[in-house]
Amino acid sequence: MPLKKIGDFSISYLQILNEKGVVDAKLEPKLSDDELHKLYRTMLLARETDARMLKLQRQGRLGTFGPGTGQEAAFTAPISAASDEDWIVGTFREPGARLFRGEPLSQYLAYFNGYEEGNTFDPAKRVLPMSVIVASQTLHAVGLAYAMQYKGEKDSAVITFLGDGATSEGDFHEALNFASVWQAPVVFIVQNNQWAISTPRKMQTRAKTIAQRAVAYDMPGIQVDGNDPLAMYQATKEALDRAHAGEGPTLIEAVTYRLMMHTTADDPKKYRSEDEEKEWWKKDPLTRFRVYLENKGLLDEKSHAALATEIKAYIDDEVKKFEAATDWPPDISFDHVLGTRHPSIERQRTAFLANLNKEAANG
Amino acid sequence: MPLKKIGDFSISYLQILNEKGVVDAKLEPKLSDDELHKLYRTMLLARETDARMLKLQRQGRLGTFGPGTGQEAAFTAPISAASDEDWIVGTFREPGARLFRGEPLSQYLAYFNGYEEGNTFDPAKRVLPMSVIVASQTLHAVGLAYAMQYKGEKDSAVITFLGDGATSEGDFHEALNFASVWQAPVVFIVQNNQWAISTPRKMQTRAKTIAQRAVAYDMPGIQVDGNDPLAMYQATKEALDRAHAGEGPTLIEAVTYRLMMHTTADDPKKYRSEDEEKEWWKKDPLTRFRVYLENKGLLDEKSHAALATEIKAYIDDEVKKFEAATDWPPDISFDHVLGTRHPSIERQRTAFLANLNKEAANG
Amino acid sequence: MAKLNMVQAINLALTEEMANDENVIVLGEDVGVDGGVFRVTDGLHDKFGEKRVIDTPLAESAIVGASIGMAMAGLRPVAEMQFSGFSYLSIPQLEGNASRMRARTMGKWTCPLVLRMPYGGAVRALEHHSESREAMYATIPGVTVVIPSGPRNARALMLAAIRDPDPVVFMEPKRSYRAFREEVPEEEEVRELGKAQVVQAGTDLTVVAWGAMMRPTLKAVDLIQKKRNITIELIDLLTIAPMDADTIVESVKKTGRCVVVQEAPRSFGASSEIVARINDDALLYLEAPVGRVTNYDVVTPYFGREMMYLPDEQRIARSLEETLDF
Amino acid sequence: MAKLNMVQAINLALTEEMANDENVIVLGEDVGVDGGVFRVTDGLHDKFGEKRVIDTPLAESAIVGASIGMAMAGLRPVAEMQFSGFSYLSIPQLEGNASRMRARTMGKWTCPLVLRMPYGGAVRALEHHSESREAMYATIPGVTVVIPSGPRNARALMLAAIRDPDPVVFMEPKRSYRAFREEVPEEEEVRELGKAQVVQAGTDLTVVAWGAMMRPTLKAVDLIQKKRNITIELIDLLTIAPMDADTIVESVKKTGRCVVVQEAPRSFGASSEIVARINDDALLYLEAPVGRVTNYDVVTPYFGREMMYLPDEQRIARSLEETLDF
Ligand SMILES: Cc1ncc(C[n+]2csc(CCOP(=O)(O)OP(=O)(O)O)c2C)c(N)n1
Ligand SMILES: Cc1ncc(C[n+]2csc(CCOP(=O)(O)OP(=O)(O)O)c2C)c(N)n1
Ligand SMILES: [Mg+2]
Ligand SMILES: [Mg+2]
Repeated sequence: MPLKKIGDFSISYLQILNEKGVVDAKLEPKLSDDELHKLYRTMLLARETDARMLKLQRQGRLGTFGPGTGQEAAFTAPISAASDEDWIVGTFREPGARLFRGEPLSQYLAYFNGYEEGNTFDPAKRVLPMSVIVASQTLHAVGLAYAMQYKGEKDSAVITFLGDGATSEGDFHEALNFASVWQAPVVFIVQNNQWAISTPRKMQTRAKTIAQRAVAYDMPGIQVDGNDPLAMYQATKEALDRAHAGEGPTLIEAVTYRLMMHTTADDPKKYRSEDEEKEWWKKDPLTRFRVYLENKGLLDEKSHAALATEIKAYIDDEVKKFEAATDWPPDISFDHVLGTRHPSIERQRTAFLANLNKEAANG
Repeated sequence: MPLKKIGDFSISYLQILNEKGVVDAKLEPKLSDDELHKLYRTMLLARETDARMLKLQRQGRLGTFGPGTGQEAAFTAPISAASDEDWIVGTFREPGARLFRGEPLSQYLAYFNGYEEGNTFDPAKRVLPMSVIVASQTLHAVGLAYAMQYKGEKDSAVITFLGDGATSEGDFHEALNFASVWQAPVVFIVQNNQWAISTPRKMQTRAKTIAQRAVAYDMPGIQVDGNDPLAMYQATKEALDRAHAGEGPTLIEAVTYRLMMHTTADDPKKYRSEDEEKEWWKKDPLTRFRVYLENKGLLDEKSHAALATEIKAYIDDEVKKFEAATDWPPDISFDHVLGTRHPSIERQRTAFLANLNKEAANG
Repeated sequence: MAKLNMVQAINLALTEEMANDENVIVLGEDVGVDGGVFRVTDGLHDKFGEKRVIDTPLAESAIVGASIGMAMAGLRPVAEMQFSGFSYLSIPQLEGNASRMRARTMGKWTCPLVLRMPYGGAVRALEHHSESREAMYATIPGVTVVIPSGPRNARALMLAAIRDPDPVVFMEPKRSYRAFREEVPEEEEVRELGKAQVVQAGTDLTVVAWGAMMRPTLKAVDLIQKKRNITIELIDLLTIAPMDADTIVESVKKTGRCVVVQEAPRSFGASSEIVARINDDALLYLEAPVGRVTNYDVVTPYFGREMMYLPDEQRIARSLEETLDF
Repeated sequence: MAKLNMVQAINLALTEEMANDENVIVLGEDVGVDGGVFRVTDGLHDKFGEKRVIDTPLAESAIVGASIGMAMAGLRPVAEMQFSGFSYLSIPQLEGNASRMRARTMGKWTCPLVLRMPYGGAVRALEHHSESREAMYATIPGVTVVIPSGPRNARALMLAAIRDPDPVVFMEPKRSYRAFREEVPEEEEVRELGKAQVVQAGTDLTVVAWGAMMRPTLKAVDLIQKKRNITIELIDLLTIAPMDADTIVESVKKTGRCVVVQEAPRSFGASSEIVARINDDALLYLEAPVGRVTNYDVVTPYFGREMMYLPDEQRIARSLEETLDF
């Protein structure tokens, strides 16, 4: 009679393109030149978007937002591995994921300037509106994935993003468990950027990796260099292939770093050292990806300058569009409480508008 | 550059006393005769309590309750491994755990007959009141354990019970994670009795074991034959020793079976076969423990009969006490809303009592 | 026409609408093989299969969170909370996501889901199985809170709830599940949400109740009408939020007197909201303070004492008389 | 005496009581090293160490669930919810366990914990950061819901909350965190929970407000008093539940007119409860319907539009005049 081993598990780590831009040829994914270019462009666009938004915010022309700088590979490359049939369910820190799918930057800006108009990206693009309650969106992803299974949309899986902090919420556990029980086509991508506001990763969980959470649900799990776009692409691709084949969910831990503040309301100097930040700048996903593309002959000084110019022009344009928008009907909230209008709420609208008129009359 | 293994984990299973009552001498814990006797007595008392309560319930003399029959080893043996300094935080399906600590059966009955008086067991006994919201109590256990650490009560750990169904709740995940991060002295004991009402264990989670949840938190985890009192004793003892030594929490999965209905409001025939029940009766923890004690010369036909008589007399007495109680002041709920009485609520008490008087006057 | 109890009537509505619309999915704890702990979903698993009638793991937030994802993908999930006392685990998903999806996206995304839950007391159950907390849900804009009072309106409201384009919290008075039967028409009957029902017209007093309180209220109304030879207008609220106060206000303008019967604790309940609406729109018509028969501001007692705390026919009748005599 | 803003005043109370009583523990997301996202707990980590000022993992249910265990073991946890919009994740623990521990065990066990949370609008923040849902908490018997309106009462109420033997939900109007300073006495000042405060006496009208609404209300009251040469009795509710309606009722009996100002949506809020209490105990004294200045029954708009929805000085002033002229 026994004390016997009944289960063995292991967790692996994947890196394909290292900090210096050197690629592991055996593992290198086969992306077309166009695909590589779109991926790099979107990552750069996300980076430049952060920079511009920070400026706008500091000038009082934009509300609070949370920059994604440093995480561009982790949240953009997964989308480059997906098809348009796959869904994206994320938070407010994955600009690259949304922009990759064609969300107009002007809308993204409107959102962070306090307008619901910024959350109206075409549902046909299969990107859910941004979610603020951490981890809650991971359950939406599971329900969505169930619906895809139910409707027989075999080519449609769901990619959902969350942060290292969000992994501590009960909702994340429930999402992993439901996805596993239902064998739902979901790819959970944890953006482990080492910080949840001021709380370091090691205080979120004592486990060495977040990827090993997968063991609890007999689910494939892997830790990936989240600053390596090729590894992120490859890990997501494999997970999506399994999901499409009916083989259920996967957990991917992307090890990355939030290079800037949590949001513009935050000051990281309160809780972390600039040395730490400097170390991570050396692992910048854009730098290594640029080296890779240059080595492949897909980019050089000149074409990079052209790309930067093109992106700047796009951002300029979208900022103009965003700032030129004036059609913000005040009573719009009354339109969207319920689809079926209720007389009592409609009367409140009338009172609301009358009040506005009186205030306008009083100056 | 690598796809490299970065973590290896395994889960073990422990059984010491098998279904036939044969013990593994190498693993046999050193319990004194008195300890063994108290453990067996409490398990038998729990079993007989269920039988009596079922009768009372069917006669309309008791409200709904959930029998623990079949799980006596899983919820009693852990307490026999604890000292009086250790806390118990459980649900409503561990009569043996409470009775072991001396909770009067009459109180237990009052609880299931709809009186708060049944939940007033002496706090000095370190048994928290019964908890109904599944998994929520596991967080109380963690907070309690933190308080023990904080107060420097090194000999005090917390044993918390939950069911296989409860493992699906977010609260359980949060409790495991907090316990791990705080290295809190908690022993989580999952009573995996194969069913959560009508939902079988395999539909709660797809993982082969519940014990492997521990991997997610770098926490020791073990699967134990929950119908084996010696294994349950031993696994809990080791976990408590670690907890007392400041080495943090442990997860124990007790593989057992709910031999009766979920509660007296439930009919298992709707969802499971009698064959399955029969198979598990063969693994009855009481039967094998009796064989073990007989083999050790600690019990024989005659002394067992005496024990049964003593237990019956105790139950008879306590049922009488329970049924003789008449002091149920109607307005007691007004006493215990808040410690500081509020005039508006006190006026409601007056109105409440006036109403009762009017109804009494009207017959 | 068949005589059904409320459990059967809700079961009928679910069966009908699942047959009508393959996007309707039922999910929850023990709703499948077992047919629900109250048997409300009995037979659906056999009829529609495990893909449409899902026995979920034990996790209320996940049940509603996943339902939101399903709803956003075009399905019509009907999720069961086994008891309203455990439904609060799903409030973060309901308040934080379901109720806002339409407002958040200016209607680009919606969340048509029904959250069914048995609620209320008088069934001799353990702690957490007896509360009446409809007001908690009613504080959330973007959610419609519905409480049927009998088999017929339960069936008709459930059909409306499933077809509603937004989240509906459908609270079922479990005390009334099997308490009585009613004729339920065989043909489809749908009752518009957001509307109260004048159950009987009257001129001397307005009485408002809902859910399990309708039965004792009806009896008290009968008693006092006969005793005093008057007519009482009885209103069944049916939708708690958004509340159809107009029907109440119109009635009070006619009768000048009103009593509200509420199973929930006295403070911060729907009866307070009704008084506020009468204050807003019909104060000058009042000939007496609005009478309120309610539970008390105590933690719901265990079942040994609960019946003393719940409004009953006698207490309601006394309140009607007090308000009439004021 | 020092001039402090509300953030500093609450920080002072926490510092004082942590020094007084080593059972007081502060925990929550980012409350330690960072001192909280609003800096309310700034400096405590340095002063009292990481065992007493705990940066927890990101999990609201766990923060409150663990606090319950601590409280049952004799500690006095003061838990922070980073924003009230995320506090609903802890309602199951609060409603299901903390609020009931005393009733569940007839006082053998109690749960003395404080649940601090910034709430309310007008800070130009993302979704979920602007709601005013005190009524949701007020529906839970066994919980005291407190809302300070200024630095001085914030400090005095916080001391009372920590010493209270039961769970207190302490909602901090974040709009008022740094809006103004007040003299806060150096010596200990404790303000009894469950009591409203008559901020200024008056005979012509009763006005009730709380939290961030006190400032615009005070201005409107000043304006109308001067304009009309009348006196207005202004009441700061301070405790939402259990509500001190007596103070309001006494005032209304004197003035015959009342206006309530509420930041929350119109329906199912504390203003409805106040009207209900006036109905119960002072209806005959009313010379006009109780005026209610509130937000609307809509999903809280993003910050681009929110200011139009919140009651402001002008709207309040108009309502005072309407009620006076009725
Ligand atoms: C349920 C919930 N609690 C608290 C917050 C406030 N909050 C916003 S972001 C954040 C930290 C999130 O950390 P992480 O998940 O690591 O994501 P990151 O910000 O690093 O992208 C917190 C606490 C929230 N949005 N939701
Ligand atoms: C949060 C919550 N949801 C639902 C219930 C209703 N309920 C009571 S026991 C139970 C099943 C529990 O199963 P398990 O955890 O395996 O414990 P067991 O009953 O087998 O002892 C359910 C669903 C509850 N008590 N709490
Ligand atoms: Mg992070
Ligand atoms: Mg079980």
